[in-house]
Parts: sequence; C-alpha cells; structure tokens
Amino acid sequence: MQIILSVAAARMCAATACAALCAPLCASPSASPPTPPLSVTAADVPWDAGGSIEISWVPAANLGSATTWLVERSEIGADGTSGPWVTVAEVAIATTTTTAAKLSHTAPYWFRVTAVGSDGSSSPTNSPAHTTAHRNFFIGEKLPLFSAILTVCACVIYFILAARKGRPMKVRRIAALEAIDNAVGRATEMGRPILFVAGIQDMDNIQTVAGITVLGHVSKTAAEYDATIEVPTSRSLVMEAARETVQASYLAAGRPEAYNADLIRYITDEQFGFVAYVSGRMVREKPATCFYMGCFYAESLILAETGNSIGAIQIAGTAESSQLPFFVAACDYTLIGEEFMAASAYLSGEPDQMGSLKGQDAGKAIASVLIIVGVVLATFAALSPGGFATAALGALRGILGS
Amino acid sequence: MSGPTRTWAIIIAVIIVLLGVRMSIGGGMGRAYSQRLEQKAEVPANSQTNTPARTITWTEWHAVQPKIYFAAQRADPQQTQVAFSWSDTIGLWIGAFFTLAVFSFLYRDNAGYRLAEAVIIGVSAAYWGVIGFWDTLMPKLFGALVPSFVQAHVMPSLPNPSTATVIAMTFALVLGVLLLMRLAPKGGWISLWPMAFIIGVTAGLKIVSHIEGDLVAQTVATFKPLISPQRIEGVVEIWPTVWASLANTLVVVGVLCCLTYFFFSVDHKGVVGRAARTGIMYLMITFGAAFGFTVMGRVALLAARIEFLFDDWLWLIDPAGKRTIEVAASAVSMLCWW
Amino acid sequence: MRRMVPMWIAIIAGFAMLLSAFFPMTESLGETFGDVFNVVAAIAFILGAGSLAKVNLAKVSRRDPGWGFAVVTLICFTITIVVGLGKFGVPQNPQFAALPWSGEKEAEGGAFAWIYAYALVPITATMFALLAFYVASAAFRAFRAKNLEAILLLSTAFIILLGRTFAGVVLTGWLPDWASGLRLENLSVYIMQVFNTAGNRAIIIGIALGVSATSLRILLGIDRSWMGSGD
Amino acid sequence: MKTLVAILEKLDRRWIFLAMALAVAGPILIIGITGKTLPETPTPAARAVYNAIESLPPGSPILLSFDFDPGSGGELLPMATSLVHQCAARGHRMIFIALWPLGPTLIDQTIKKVIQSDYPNLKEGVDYVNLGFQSGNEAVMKVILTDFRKAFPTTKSGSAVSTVAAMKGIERVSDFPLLITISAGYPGAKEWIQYVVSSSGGKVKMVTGCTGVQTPQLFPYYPAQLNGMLGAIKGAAEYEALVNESLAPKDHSAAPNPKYLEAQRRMGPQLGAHLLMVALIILGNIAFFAARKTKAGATS
Repeated sequence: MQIILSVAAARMCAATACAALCAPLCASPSASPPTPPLSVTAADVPWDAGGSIEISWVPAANLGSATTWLVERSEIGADGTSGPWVTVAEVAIATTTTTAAKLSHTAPYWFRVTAVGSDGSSSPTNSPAHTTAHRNFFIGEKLPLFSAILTVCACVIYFILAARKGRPMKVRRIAALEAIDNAVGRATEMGRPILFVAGIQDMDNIQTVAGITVLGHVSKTAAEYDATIEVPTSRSLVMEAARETVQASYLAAGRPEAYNADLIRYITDEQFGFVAYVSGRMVREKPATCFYMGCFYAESLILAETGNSIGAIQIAGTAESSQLPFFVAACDYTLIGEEFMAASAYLSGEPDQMGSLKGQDAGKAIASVLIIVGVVLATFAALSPGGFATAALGALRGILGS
Repeated sequence: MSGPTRTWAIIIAVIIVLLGVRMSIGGGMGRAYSQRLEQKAEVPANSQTNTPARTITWTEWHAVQPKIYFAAQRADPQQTQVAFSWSDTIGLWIGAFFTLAVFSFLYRDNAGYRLAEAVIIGVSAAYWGVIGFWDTLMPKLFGALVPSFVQAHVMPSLPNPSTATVIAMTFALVLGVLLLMRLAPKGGWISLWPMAFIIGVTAGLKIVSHIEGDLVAQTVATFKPLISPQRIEGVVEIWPTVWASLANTLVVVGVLCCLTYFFFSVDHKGVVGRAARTGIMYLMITFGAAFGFTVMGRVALLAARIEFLFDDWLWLIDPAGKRTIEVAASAVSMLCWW
Repeated sequence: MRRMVPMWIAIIAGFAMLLSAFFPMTESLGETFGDVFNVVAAIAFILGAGSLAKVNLAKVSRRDPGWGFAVVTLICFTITIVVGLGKFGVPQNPQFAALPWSGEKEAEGGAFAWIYAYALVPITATMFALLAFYVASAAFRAFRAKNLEAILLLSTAFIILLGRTFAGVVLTGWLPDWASGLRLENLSVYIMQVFNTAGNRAIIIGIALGVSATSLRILLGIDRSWMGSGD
Repeated sequence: MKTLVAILEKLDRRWIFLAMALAVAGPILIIGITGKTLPETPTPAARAVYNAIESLPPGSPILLSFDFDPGSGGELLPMATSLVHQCAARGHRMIFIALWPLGPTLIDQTIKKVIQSDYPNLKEGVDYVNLGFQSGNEAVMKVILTDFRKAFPTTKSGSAVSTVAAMKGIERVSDFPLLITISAGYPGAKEWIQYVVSSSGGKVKMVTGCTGVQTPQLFPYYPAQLNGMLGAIKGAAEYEALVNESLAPKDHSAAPNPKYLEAQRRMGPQLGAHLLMVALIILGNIAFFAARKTKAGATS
C-alpha cells in the first residue's frame, strides 16, 4: 500500500512541476474569463412548508472558462439592512437551477449568482427583487397521499357502516384463527400453560399493537377455559400494555381473581437474551400451545424449532416477510402478513369489525384495478413511445404522487 | 444406557479429551495482552470556579494482538509497554465457557445453559437500562429540562434545547410519571392513559407511512409494460425482448394472484380459487428463496463463533495472522498428536 | 368511564397525528413523537426492572427449584447497572478532561465494556448462531415434497443454496454461453427479480392495507381489545 | 435400504446438529491451517458497489452508516472492512454514523483494523470521523435530508461537528455523492431507500451491504434505487476479491494481508453447510417417499 501511495504522490509532484513549467507558455489565449449569467430569478417554492426558494439563472452563450456556478444569498434583517453574502450552493456548470433550503420563512432574501472558473470569477448577477420563502397552509405535494389515505379510509368506513346497517358480512375461513380455541382447550386438558409472545418490538410498532389486540382475545378464551397464560415480553411498555389487556380480559370473562400479573413479565430488551430465556422456559415448562404474534426477526426460528421439539401446537402471525418462511416451515398454523393484521377483527366476530375486513378487500380491488390500468398504459407506451398512452401513464403516476 | 446415549457420551468425552490435550501440549492458548498508553490533556483555567490551568495525565490499557507482545518481548524481555492482561484473559475464558454452554443447549437443557441464561437476562436487561439512561434520558430529557447541568457535567457540547423540545420533553415526563402510577397503591388505572396515547399515535402515524411508503409506491412500481421492446442502437432485439416481457408479465400476474389470495370476503373457489392457488405458489417460491438466503447468513454466524473458539481461545488456527509463528507450532503439534 | 377516557385519548391523539403530516406547522410532530416515545420507554424501564426484580426475588424467597439461577440474574443485573451508570473504570475524555463524567460509557478499559465484550457478546452471538443448526433441522423435517406448494418451496431453496456457493459454479459452469441463463447463479438472480419481487410486493401491499385498517379500527374506537375485549 | 429409511424417519435432530457442526468446523480448520480460499467470480451487483466507489474523485465525502450490531458481525464486518479498505485506499473522506446503538463500537473496530493500522497518514477529523449513534430510526433519516448537523451535532468523542474539517461542505445528506449502508434489519437499507433515496428524487446514490435475510427484500430495489448491493457473505467475498485484486501490486508479488480475506475464508464453511443442507433435503424426501410407499402398500 505504501508503494501505491508514494507512486501517487510522485505522480502528483510531477504534475505540479509540469504545470509550473508550462504555466508561462500555455496561459491559453482561447480561454476568456468566466462570463456572468444574463439574469437571475428567485421564486418561492409554492405549497411547501416554507423555508425554500428556487433560484434559476440564464447562462450567457459564451461561458468563458467558467466551470461552476456559485449561488449566494443575503438576508434582509428586521432593520431593513442586507446581511452578508452566504453560500447557498456551488453547482456544476451544466445546471441552471438550485433550491435554497433552511431559510427563515419570514425574512426576505436577495440572491446572486457568479460564474467561477480556474482563473477567477465573473462579476455577480443579482436577482432583481427580494423574495420570501412563505410557509403555506397545506403541503401541496402531499395532496395525492392525502387522497390515497382518504380513499382507503373511506372504503373501510363505508363497509363498517354497511355492516352496522345489517348488511351481511361474509368472511372466508382462516384456518389458523379457527384453531385458536382448540389450541387453548388443549392446554386446559393437558394442564399445561399457554405461551404468548407479542414479538420483540416496542409499542410504537403497529405489529406489536396488533399482537396485543390478539392477546386480548386469546387471554379471554384462556380465562374462560381456565388455562394459564404466560406472556414474557422484551419491552417494559409491552409488559404494561399486555398486563392491562390480560387483566381486562379476565375481568370481561368474569374471573378477575384468576389474573396473575407476575405471569406477564419483562425479561430483557436484548433480542437474544430474551430468546435464551424463552427457549429455556419452553424446554422446562413444556407449554401445550405457543402463540407468536407480532414483529419477529431472527429469533422466529429458534422459538418455533424449540416449540416444535417439545410438541407444542404453534400458531404464528407476523407481517415481517423475511421471517414468514420459518414460521411456515416450523409452526402448525401461520398468519401471513395481512391475515395477521386481520386477526383481531376476525376473532371479535363483531359485524362492524368484519365490515372493516371487507373495506380492506375494497382497497386491494382498487390497487388491482390501478395495476391493470397502469400495465395496459405502460404496454401501449412501450410499443409507441410518446403517444397518448405515455401521457396517460404520466398522468396516472402524477395522481398517485410519484 | 441406551445405544444413542452411549454414542453421545463417547462423542462428548472425545471433545473433552481433545480439549485437555490442547491445554496440556502448550504453545500457549487463550491469553490476551494489552498495551500501555499514557494520556495527557490540558485543562484550561476556569475563571468561574477560580481553578488555574492544569495538565491531567492518566494511563489507559488497550488490547493488542499477541504478536505485538511476542515481538516486544523478543526485542526487550524487560519491557513493560505490552503486558499480559489478566482481565482480558479471564474475559476470554468466560466468553469461551458461555459459548460452549449455549451450544450445549442443542444437546439438552443443562446447568451450564441455565447459568448462561441467568447471566444474560441480568446483564442485558441492565445493559439496555444503562443505554437508555445515558443515550436517551441524559441527552434528550435532562438535556432539555436541565441543560446547564448536563452541559456542565456530562456533555459540554450539547446544544441548547428549543422551546418546542422543552415542551415535548415536559410532556414526555408527564406521560412517564402517569405510567409509573402503576406502582402506586391506588390510581394504577391512570397508567392506561399514556398507553392509550402511545397506541393512538402509533396507529395515526403508521397509516400515513404505510400508505405512502408501501401501498402507493409498490402499486406504481408494478406499472410495467407486458411487451417491453429491448433496443440496442435502435434495433429491437428478439430474445432479450421476449425475456424482459416474460419477466414483466410474470411479475404482474404474480402480484395480482397473490393479492387475490389475501381477499377475505370471497371464498377461494372457481376462478378466484385458481388465482389464489397461483398466488400461494408465488408465495412459496418467495419463501423458499428467503429461506435459502437466510441459511447463508446463519452459517456465517456459526462460522464466526467457531472461529472465536479455534482462533482466539484455542490458538489452533491463525487465519488473520494475530500470532504468526507461535501458533503454527501448536497447531502442528496438535495434528501430530492426533 | 375508566375505558372511555383512554379510548378518546387514543382517538384524538391518533387523528391529530394522521392530519399533522399534511400541514407545515405540524409536519414534524411525528419525529418529535419518536423522541417522546423513546423517553417514555426509557422511563418505563423502571417498571420492567421492577418486574424482573420482583419475580426473581420471589423465586429466591420461595426457594423454588433453580432459585440459585435467580440469584445469579439479580447479581448480574445489579453489577451491570451500577458499573454502567457509575461509568466504572471509564477513561477520561481527552477533549473534556475536566469533566470526570464525560467519558464514553462503552470505552475500552471500563467495566461496562468488559461485561459487554465477554458476557453479552459471546452469549447473544452464540444464541444467534444456534440458528445454523435450526435451519438444518427445519429443512430436513419440513422440506418434503408433499404437494406442489411444498415442491416449489423446497426446489427454490435448493437452487438458491447451490447457486450461492462455489458448488453452483462447478455444477453448471460448463453450460455454454447461450444457455448461461440456466446456470445456477443466474437462475437464483432471476428467481429473486421475478417471483420474489412479485410475492414480496403483494405481501407489502396487503400489509399496508392491513395496517391502515387495523389503525383505523383503533382510531374509530371499534377495536378496543388492547384495553380488554368487549366494552 | 429399509434400515436407512427407518433411521431417517426417526432421526434424532441432534445428529443433524452434529453433522452441521462438523460441516462448518471442518472447513474452518482446513482453511485456517492451509490458508487457501475458494475462487470467486463477482456478480454484477457486487461489481456495481466496487465501481460506485472507484468512480468518485479522490477526497469525495462518503457517508457510511453502520446499521447493525455484533450479532450480525459474522456476515457484515468483512464487508465493512473491505468497504472501508477501498474508500481509504482511494483517499475518500469517510463520515461514519450508526442508527443502531451498538454500531459506533463496530465503527471504531473497523477504523482501528483498517485505517489506523494500514493508512496511518489519514487523520481523524480530517479524512474520517465517527459521528456515533443517533436514536430515532427513520426520523434521523428525515432530519438529515434537510439538516445533517441537527441530527448529528457532535462527534462520538464529543466535539462539535461544526469544528470538524471532514464535515466541511456537508449540509444535508444529498451533499454526499455516495451513501453506503451496512444493514442488518430495521432501520436499515430499506428505510434508507424509502426515506432518503426516494425523497431525494434520485439525487442520492446508495450502495448497501446487507445480511442474507435482507437480500431478497432488497432485490426489488436494485438497480433502480440501489446502485449496488452485497448480499450476505457471498457478496462480501466477491467484493473482497475485487478490492484485493485492484489493490494488489501488479506482479502479484505479495499476497493480500490475511485480515482482508475474512469473507473469502468464510465461504469454505458456507460450502460445507450448504452441501449438508442439500443432502438433508434429499434424505428427508427419500424418507418421505419410502414411508408413503410403505403406507400405500399397507392400505392396498
């Protein structure tokens, strides 16, 4: 390595020496000094959160020896005086626009652009008027997102309301969820505990929240069947949430005296420390049924294989697609992605919750239709570029905000 | 003793004997060394506390590879710059013990594993508690509520908090205190309030992020032409076009079929049933691929642990040149003995 | 009443967050919440540690089988907390030598770093490494050609496994250039780009809808199972 | 044959564990003693990573985010080593950050291993700097989109970032011509794509080194949003071979330092384990079909 570096250094010396020698000879007569831009305009970026101004300039026809543009700004203070010039950006000569960000959204600014070359800079060209980066009421570029959210929510709410009005809501069988009652019953018969793991993430992960909602149903069934349910958690907040949930379920099942808070315990935040505990516990206590419902990473297979070796019935659910193969391979039942998200609604059996599942389906139907339309347009656009289809595809992407 | 049990007993005995032999043939193993580093820092005078400028010195010991120790010893047997490190050597042996203890769980649950389990629960829970204190509570909470204290004692270059930060952190403190009401003899129910806040906020935030980042983006990404002419210098090439078009078609069909599988309100019969079944096939291929890739990673992890045992602890191999000559001797003598 | 207040807290907080993303004044509320959440989670550690201590102390006082291990847990916990919070043995920070507390808690030479390197890392990394064994036993048991789905699962895994090592090059490297697409290493890339993309994409779209509907059920107060099923 | 099938059917999984231990430990011992590694042919994705770094002019600032912990070190540390090795050899300015709490320690390890021992002329704070860990996951990414120093006000050792020479000219993440993330999960490469690469409208170029588990999920993003990727230890080995090849003296007079061969060495146990897995799947199916045949015979 030393060799390479010293060679490089030697080359650099040679280059410098050469430059020094040539300098008087080859001060090329062809290269004129950099020419300043013809005009500079600055405009507030519309429909944004404020603080950004877009600056554009028209370069002169003959750029001279210019290689970069130097864009500067000057803030006009409350007393009306202009502040010092501060660099906004140095951009390549091919560019003619840039955006100044992080500006105050109350103060006006002047801008100027200078062409810079190896042999000096041009005189600066100033923007004709000062500009303020206004903060707008609504972030315009998020309008497509806003409408997408509105559409999805409308689908779900529409079907919830329809269900309330008594429209029958049919939902297909989900084998994994039908198996829950049996699995809990099995634990009661065998006199062994049920193990419920709500993933290893904290309450700011929606999968953990979904896992806790499933725990609400499972623990209610467990309370009714008089089975013991153990919930080791890897986060203190999840322990708190699980305790609230299970306690309320026991209360709802009419057996508040059977609730034991110590069965829901915090182990450790450390992923594999938690797994070490749970797998040791499994081998020793031999739970009859294991539930894994939440966000899982690598530990999924350690848990599922240990559970398998002790002959437990295992029901898993996660939206973590990288872990699905392991649950599919080692568990008796697995809720794949969206099925897991639907579990709580399905288990509740309440019409309005079932209605929300139908709303999800409507969302999928819309996505499918969009995909088909998009694919057809893209195909035509590929066959005849630049035609109507290309424009339509662009419009569709625009509506969707990407 | 049944047949398999006897076989296992023999295997374990062989491993123990081999370890014993390795320990007795010498050539060194499981030792760690560290190098002395004298540190010096200038403390400027402080007019507020009336302390003059002074220089503070202290000694640090940094772990080094054994070859550095060997070289130093060869050069000067009396040197004290690089020395045998008791703490790191003990640590190395403890680490090796825990590694073997966890591996022994594969055979069956035993006292060694239970010890490792008990240790890791205690250590790691506390570890994350300490991290939470120094990395979250100190800079964020205390840094916002009592910035001058934090700057004066712990983090001198912590920037002053903005008003918004102070408000947010006060709010966080209130939530935390409400949560701790759980420990109070009465009023434990109030701890459901901060929980409700967290769950509500999570739900609200995730709708936005999932629809923005996943739903819309992935839908748009599927807008692929079913016939995708591949041109080289303006001329359409037949085979690349066929392959690219086939790939696009398979992706589009796959996405639609898999989505069909997830439909809840339609029974999987007839056309829907066939599409859903195709969807399941796609999912199975997806899962198979993920499985195959994961195996790679897991084997690398196991290899790293075994390298730790063979290299750092037993000094059987020296692929990274940590010890150079000395180790070759021990490995060869081991092989000869074998 | 006890259930109504939290339900409304969740509803109001959730909708406020949902809408905040669209207005410049509130756009960064989500990020602020991240900080607030981390602080609350760190405070909640007191509850977790309390539970850990309580369960293990109970084991010791009842002399449950294996209570000795509970003692080990308690000792390890206490030692780590004390040396970590007290920055035991942590060398000074040369930049701010006047402040004894400014050293890095995980700096080499400190007791906390020792515990990290010789207890935490060996145990957690080895637990992680157990997976290499479990993938083998799971593959042996589950990858059987019971039906078409299972055949697809196992043959894909098979191709990837071979294609990602030197074995793939040896087995199919002789294929001529025009058939190079059938070489194992290329085949595994196609599988990733076509089938895997399609499968994962559908899963992602489904999950996004599932998350939205789940969140919405919570925000509308329809799914209250997180505070106990029913009313 | 019958006895073999009977054994396979009731096989205690501990024998599989033992076979796996041997399949991994054997090659480690052999390669460890002989020092020979298997040859590698780089795939386009690995070549792309190499080219992305190679094509930058010397002295370009590069953001390296260490988003992993020692648990994934077996796969990712060799990548980190080679990535830093190439950046250091090409004289790029390296700015290290971590979004995982245990990342900064790994950064220091890598700096010590590569820069401080082989490139002592590179100065801390000028040619490279470790900015440490920031909590907040993707929130940090959103912040550095507009204001890098807001998320990382100080370096790991506590000096203010504004005084660090290496950070000159860095206002936001798009000021880096290249972003390298070494990623083991959440937050990681996927979040960087979602929140940084996508939001920058393609201005930010990114390459990643990721674990085997993440590789399938990231493939849909390559090459449109990801300019290159190293998938698992295989990707690491391919890239490592490329870097060693390009930095080796022209006449191949000196073999690369063994510490830069870590990933290629790990491919040996990889081969053993993969062959074992393949054999296990085949054996499992033999047992399955034999049992089904017996059952079919019994019912008819």
